[in-house]
Amino acid sequence: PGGGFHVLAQDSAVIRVAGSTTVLPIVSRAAERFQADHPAIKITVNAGGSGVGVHGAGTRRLDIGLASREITPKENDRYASLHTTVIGRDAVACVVSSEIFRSGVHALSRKQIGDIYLGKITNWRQVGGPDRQIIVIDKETHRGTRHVFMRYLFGKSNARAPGARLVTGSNNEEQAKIAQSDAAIGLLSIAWINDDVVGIGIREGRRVIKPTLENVRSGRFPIARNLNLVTAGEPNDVVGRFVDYMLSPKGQELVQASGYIPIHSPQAVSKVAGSHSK
Amino acid sequence: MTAHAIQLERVRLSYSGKAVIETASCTVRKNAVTAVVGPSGSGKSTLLRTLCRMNDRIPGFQVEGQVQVLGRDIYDPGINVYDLRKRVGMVFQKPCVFPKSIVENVLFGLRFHATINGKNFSERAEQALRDVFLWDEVKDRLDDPAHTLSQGQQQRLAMARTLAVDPEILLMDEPTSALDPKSSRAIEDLILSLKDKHTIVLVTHNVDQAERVAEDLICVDDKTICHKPCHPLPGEGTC
Amino acid sequence: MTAHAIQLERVRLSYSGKAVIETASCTVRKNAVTAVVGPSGSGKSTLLRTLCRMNDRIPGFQVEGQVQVLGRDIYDPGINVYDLRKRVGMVFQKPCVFPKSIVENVLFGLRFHATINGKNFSERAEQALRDVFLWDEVKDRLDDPAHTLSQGQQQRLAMARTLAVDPEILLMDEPTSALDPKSSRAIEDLILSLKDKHTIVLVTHNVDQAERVAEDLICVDDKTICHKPCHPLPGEGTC
Amino acid sequence: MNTRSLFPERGPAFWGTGFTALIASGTIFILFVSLVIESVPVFKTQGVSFLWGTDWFAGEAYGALPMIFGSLMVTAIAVVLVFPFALGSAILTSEFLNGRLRLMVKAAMELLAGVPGIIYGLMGIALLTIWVRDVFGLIDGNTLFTAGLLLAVMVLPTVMTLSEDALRAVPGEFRDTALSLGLTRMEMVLKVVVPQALPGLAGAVFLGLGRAMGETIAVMLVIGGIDRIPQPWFNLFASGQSIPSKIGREAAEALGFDLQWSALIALGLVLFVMVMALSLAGNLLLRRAR
Amino acid sequence: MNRRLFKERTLLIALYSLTVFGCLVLAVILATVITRGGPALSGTFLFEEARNFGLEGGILYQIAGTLILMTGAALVCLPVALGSVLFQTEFLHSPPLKKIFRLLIYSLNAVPTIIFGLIGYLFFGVFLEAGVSWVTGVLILAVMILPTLHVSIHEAVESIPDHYREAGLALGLSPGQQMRAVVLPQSLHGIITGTLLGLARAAGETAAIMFTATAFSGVRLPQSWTEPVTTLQTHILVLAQEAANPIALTNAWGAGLVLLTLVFILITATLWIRSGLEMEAER
Ligand SMILES: Nc1ncnc2c1ncn2[C@@H]1O[C@H](COP(=O)(O)OP(=O)(O)OP(=O)(O)O)[C@@H](O)[C@H]1O
Ligand SMILES: Nc1ncnc2c1ncn2[C@@H]1O[C@H](COP(=O)(O)OP(=O)(O)OP(=O)(O)O)[C@@H](O)[C@H]1O
Ligand SMILES: [Mg+2]
Ligand SMILES: [Mg+2]
Repeated sequence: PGGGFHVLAQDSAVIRVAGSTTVLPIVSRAAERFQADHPAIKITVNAGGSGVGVHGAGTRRLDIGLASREITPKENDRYASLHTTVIGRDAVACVVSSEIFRSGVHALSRKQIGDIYLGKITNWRQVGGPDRQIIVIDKETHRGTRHVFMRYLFGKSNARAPGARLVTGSNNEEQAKIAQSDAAIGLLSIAWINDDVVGIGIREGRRVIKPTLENVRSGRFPIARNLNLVTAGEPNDVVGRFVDYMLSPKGQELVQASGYIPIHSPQAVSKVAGSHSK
Repeated sequence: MTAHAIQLERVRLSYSGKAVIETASCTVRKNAVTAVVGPSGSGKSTLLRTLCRMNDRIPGFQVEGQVQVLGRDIYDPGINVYDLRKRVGMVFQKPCVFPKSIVENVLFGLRFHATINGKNFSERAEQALRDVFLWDEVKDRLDDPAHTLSQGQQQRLAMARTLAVDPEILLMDEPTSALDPKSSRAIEDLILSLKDKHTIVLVTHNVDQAERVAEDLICVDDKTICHKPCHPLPGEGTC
Repeated sequence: MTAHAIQLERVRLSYSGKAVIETASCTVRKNAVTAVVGPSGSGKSTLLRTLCRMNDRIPGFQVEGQVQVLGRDIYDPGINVYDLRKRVGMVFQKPCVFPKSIVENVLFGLRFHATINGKNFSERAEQALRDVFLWDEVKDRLDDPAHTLSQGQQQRLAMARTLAVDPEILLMDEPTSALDPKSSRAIEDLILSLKDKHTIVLVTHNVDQAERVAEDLICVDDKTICHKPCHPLPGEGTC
Repeated sequence: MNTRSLFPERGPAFWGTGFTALIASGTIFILFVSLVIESVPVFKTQGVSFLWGTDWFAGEAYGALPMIFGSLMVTAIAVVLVFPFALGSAILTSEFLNGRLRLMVKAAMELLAGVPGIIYGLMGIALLTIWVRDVFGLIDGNTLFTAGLLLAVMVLPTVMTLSEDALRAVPGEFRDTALSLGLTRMEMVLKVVVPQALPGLAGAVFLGLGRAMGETIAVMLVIGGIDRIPQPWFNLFASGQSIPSKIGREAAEALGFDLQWSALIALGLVLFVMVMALSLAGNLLLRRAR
Repeated sequence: MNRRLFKERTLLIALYSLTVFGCLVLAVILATVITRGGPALSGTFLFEEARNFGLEGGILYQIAGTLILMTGAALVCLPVALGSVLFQTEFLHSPPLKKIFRLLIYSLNAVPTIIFGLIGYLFFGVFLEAGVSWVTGVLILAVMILPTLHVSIHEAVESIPDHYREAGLALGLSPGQQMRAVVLPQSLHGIITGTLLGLARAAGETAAIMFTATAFSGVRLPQSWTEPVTTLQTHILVLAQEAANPIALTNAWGAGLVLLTLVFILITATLWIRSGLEMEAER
């Protein structure tokens, strides 16, 4: 479809970007820097969600879509020409309220987390914590964070979680609700982990894998995903230049500064991890 | 002193500082009918409402001087105004019936005052309706909504409602101005029949009517109040 | 035929089917003053408003029969009603001035009709105010708000506003009922001074006034209209 | 006669204003038509079970009942909470306060009415959920009750102002008559003024209800967001979902595509029908009050 | 008798406490927004562009965007509302047509704001392919505030005393002249207050414009019809939802304080105009 008000990015200096809120802070900052270097180019960045990014790029209503999940087969069928560029990685940790962590729950197995989300385990006592009801926090079904998390737990990105008590949308909402509670469990991008909202390890046999940047970079931490820029076809012209900028050391620095894992590391990882434990 | 039901001394009534009546004095005899006459806008209604403190609600209204009713200064802070209004009933020019049944309208005020039982209530209602000569007209439809009555009947119903509370003084503001001559006459007869037991003050524009029913005449004009001889010739006697 | 300014033939005026005037006929002479009298509620205002189609806006109002004004049937679909109202001016019982200055009020209608320039406007305003004997009273305060004028002055201002448009027929609904005797007389004089140039129809409750100013008398009563001899004795002559 | 009585005068003013009126009614018409057309697919695939289904999972099933239930529940809670406050302050303002104080209360209410929903939302997350949790000893404060409470605060000014208007519309004669019979002021208000104003008061509440039902952002942030009917159904302190909150959460994702979009629009249609029924009832009552 | 007086007094105290509580809500809101957002306020905050995901800079273009959408909506809506009110009161005499028209407006008033966003996106964004742009936002908000404006203007026009209208008619004014000379001047206060209230309502709306008219960053003043703007409402929402840093949250409250101030100015102006006119009417 086309015509009407549609303006191609190639013949104007406006790049329209929207989509996943996880990728939004990175791209919003990068766009600022990029525009400072290229005053003639204008980049508008908006939220919306991964779906908005994919559909927007597919219908060419957007020049770049942001997606924190993979493109589904259905979407690939509908828009034949979708092209993705990975600009960074994000790990999704299972997080708990700090009270729970302090009471000794430092790690859970995949089975345990799964049972909690299925509603089979309902009290922290059952996994070695205090005698307190578990407040299970789920995410909106279309969130990329949830897709990877559920794929890890149940092998299916759109698995149900009948044990959930609350459903949140954005990372902040989730973070705030876990921090306000003293018995909550949830799933969160590791960029949002702090003292009130603690990421717990995943127990695999006798091994515990903590949600640290090293573990994510090395591929040991099992729940991770790519942060994608989606374009209709190969990015070229101005759009291509911006995508290249994202992949350049300057762009990757911003990925890291926003709390995510760069594809091409500009700095030592340990320093990054340190900069994010407040 | 107590031979007078009402005694005004150097009274000034004003709305937001603008005087309607300046330093006026007068008295109303007990168990008599007193008519208040005067041109439109002279302050007759204001005067009447002052006597049962109905003007309390109006912002800016002010009373100065002494207003003695039934032997007490009613603007004294210690007075119980609700008790006063029970003893000094007022019937307004435009009959105002509540959207309830006829009998409930009659009993409306009574229910708040009396401590009598259910049977007595219906007796009191019947008595009040008989007093205003309405009983025969409505006895078969006591539970009909009151607004199905004619204007004249509504006016009498309003009186019955006030009489049921058994006030000592009855104030009436142009009780017949909305009525046809026949109904007017019925109300005049009613007033005459009530004067043995009650002190009655009525405002009227109709000089003939004043002559027919009133023993005393109070004339309100030009910001003053004065007594006039009873049964004056029409048009005679300037205040 | 055209000697009459207004000619009604078998006219019936009704609100929602209820007739106010049934099959009435009458005529009004040119350049004369005609008074319309009749009891309250008989339809005088209705009749007057019919003559400049002011009742068009009232839902349910209906005119049957022929209403000829200035030689044309004004209820003909082809008529330009705005032009008609310009030629047949009406002044209402209650003076209605707009919240503007005095001079703007006078020019209110004129501004929309005339194609004259600014200087002429003020001349026309002066002339209209002189016509109603208001010029001397207001010439120093032409830019004051009109509502600072007294009732009588406002009434004359409303007339000046209508006269400024220079209508051929002037309809006035009880122009003096809200006024004191002195202002009334001023307006009566005004009417007499206008009758050379205009046809005037005025409603009045005051029989003396009708006698003083009117040459013809139209009496509206009991759903009919009839002419009465000029200068009848008060109370005489049943329709 | 006929055409003349419909549009008697046809000048430029007629055509100008007629054109704008056409734009206005055309816009409204388009709005409703697209609302209906866009929701057809979901009714086609799911039938009326859309209304009765209790399971909503994007891409799999669309059952609106939890959202409908949540909307009704939250609105009911809001009304029960708002009624005493709105009525109380309306009675005080119209019957007992003098000019100046009255103006101040009214001004406060008008200001309150203008506070943007997003600010209520911020306050909801920062204060209300924690407060509700601690006061009622819950394990979590994101509940239907919290949303109802927040809505009550949001519609308080609307309901209060309209109630006050309804009370003041009762003619003074009724008050005079009641007082002259020796009633106290409070007896007069409760026995005469309030019964007289009852249709108006009900109308005020109904209009407030309509506002409450449509609120999106503030509710979305405190209701818990789970598409489930609480167990047992009258458990106010459970999380839930309202229609606007559901639309607000999924609209961006569904934007114009698939059955999910149609299902969201259909939710909107259901919400509109509910609000319309309420405000029609409210207007009817208000008009009867006059 | 004493019991009755006691009851009266108790109830009165209860009423006072209910009312005070209601007004306290306003105080709590003000206090919260001021204490949380106050620290963010400064000259740079009001006059600089937002940078670094709301952490640095200010909210200049957010304020500008909110103002653009508000005034745009008012400018689009006012003529339509005014025109349709005038058509309804001056020309539409047939009772059934009148009734239908009123029903339409009332039903528009009952549409929850989120639906404006959905249908607005569908119509302007998809059907007209206008995409996410400030024009779309202006049009959506204009439709949204149409009933507010229509109802208050209608009330003002209906309450013009009949004698003013008749005085105009009797001078032979045509409907157009009548509107200019009598109807508009006499209902001016209703037109102004209605518009201000509509503006306040538009300023408070978030859901409907979030994905149809605004972008989060990278926009300043729109240079063409198809560009988005950024607004206070959506800025607050995105920061509140996505900002990991507490400073950004303080900035969100700061933006909330500015938005609240903007709305309060509008409402105070409305109250002021209304009370001024009431005083004039009493004279
Ligand atoms: N609430 C009020 N505020 C200010 N002035 C008032 C108020 N009520 C009445 N007045 C003024 O007080 C004066 C006396 O009014 P009042 O109603 O007592 O006259 P009245 O003698 O009963 O006249 P009428 O025979 O027409 O009923 C009038 O000039 C009136 O305008
Ligand atoms: N808009 C209307 N709708 C229905 N009936 C009306 C309307 N206007 C007037 N009437 C009725 O028509 C009759 C004549 O009214 P009109 O105003 O013409 O009387 P009038 O002679 O001018 O009386 P007055 O001397 O009191 O002004 C009255 O019975 C009145 O009730
Ligand atoms: Mg009186
Ligand atoms: Mg008349």
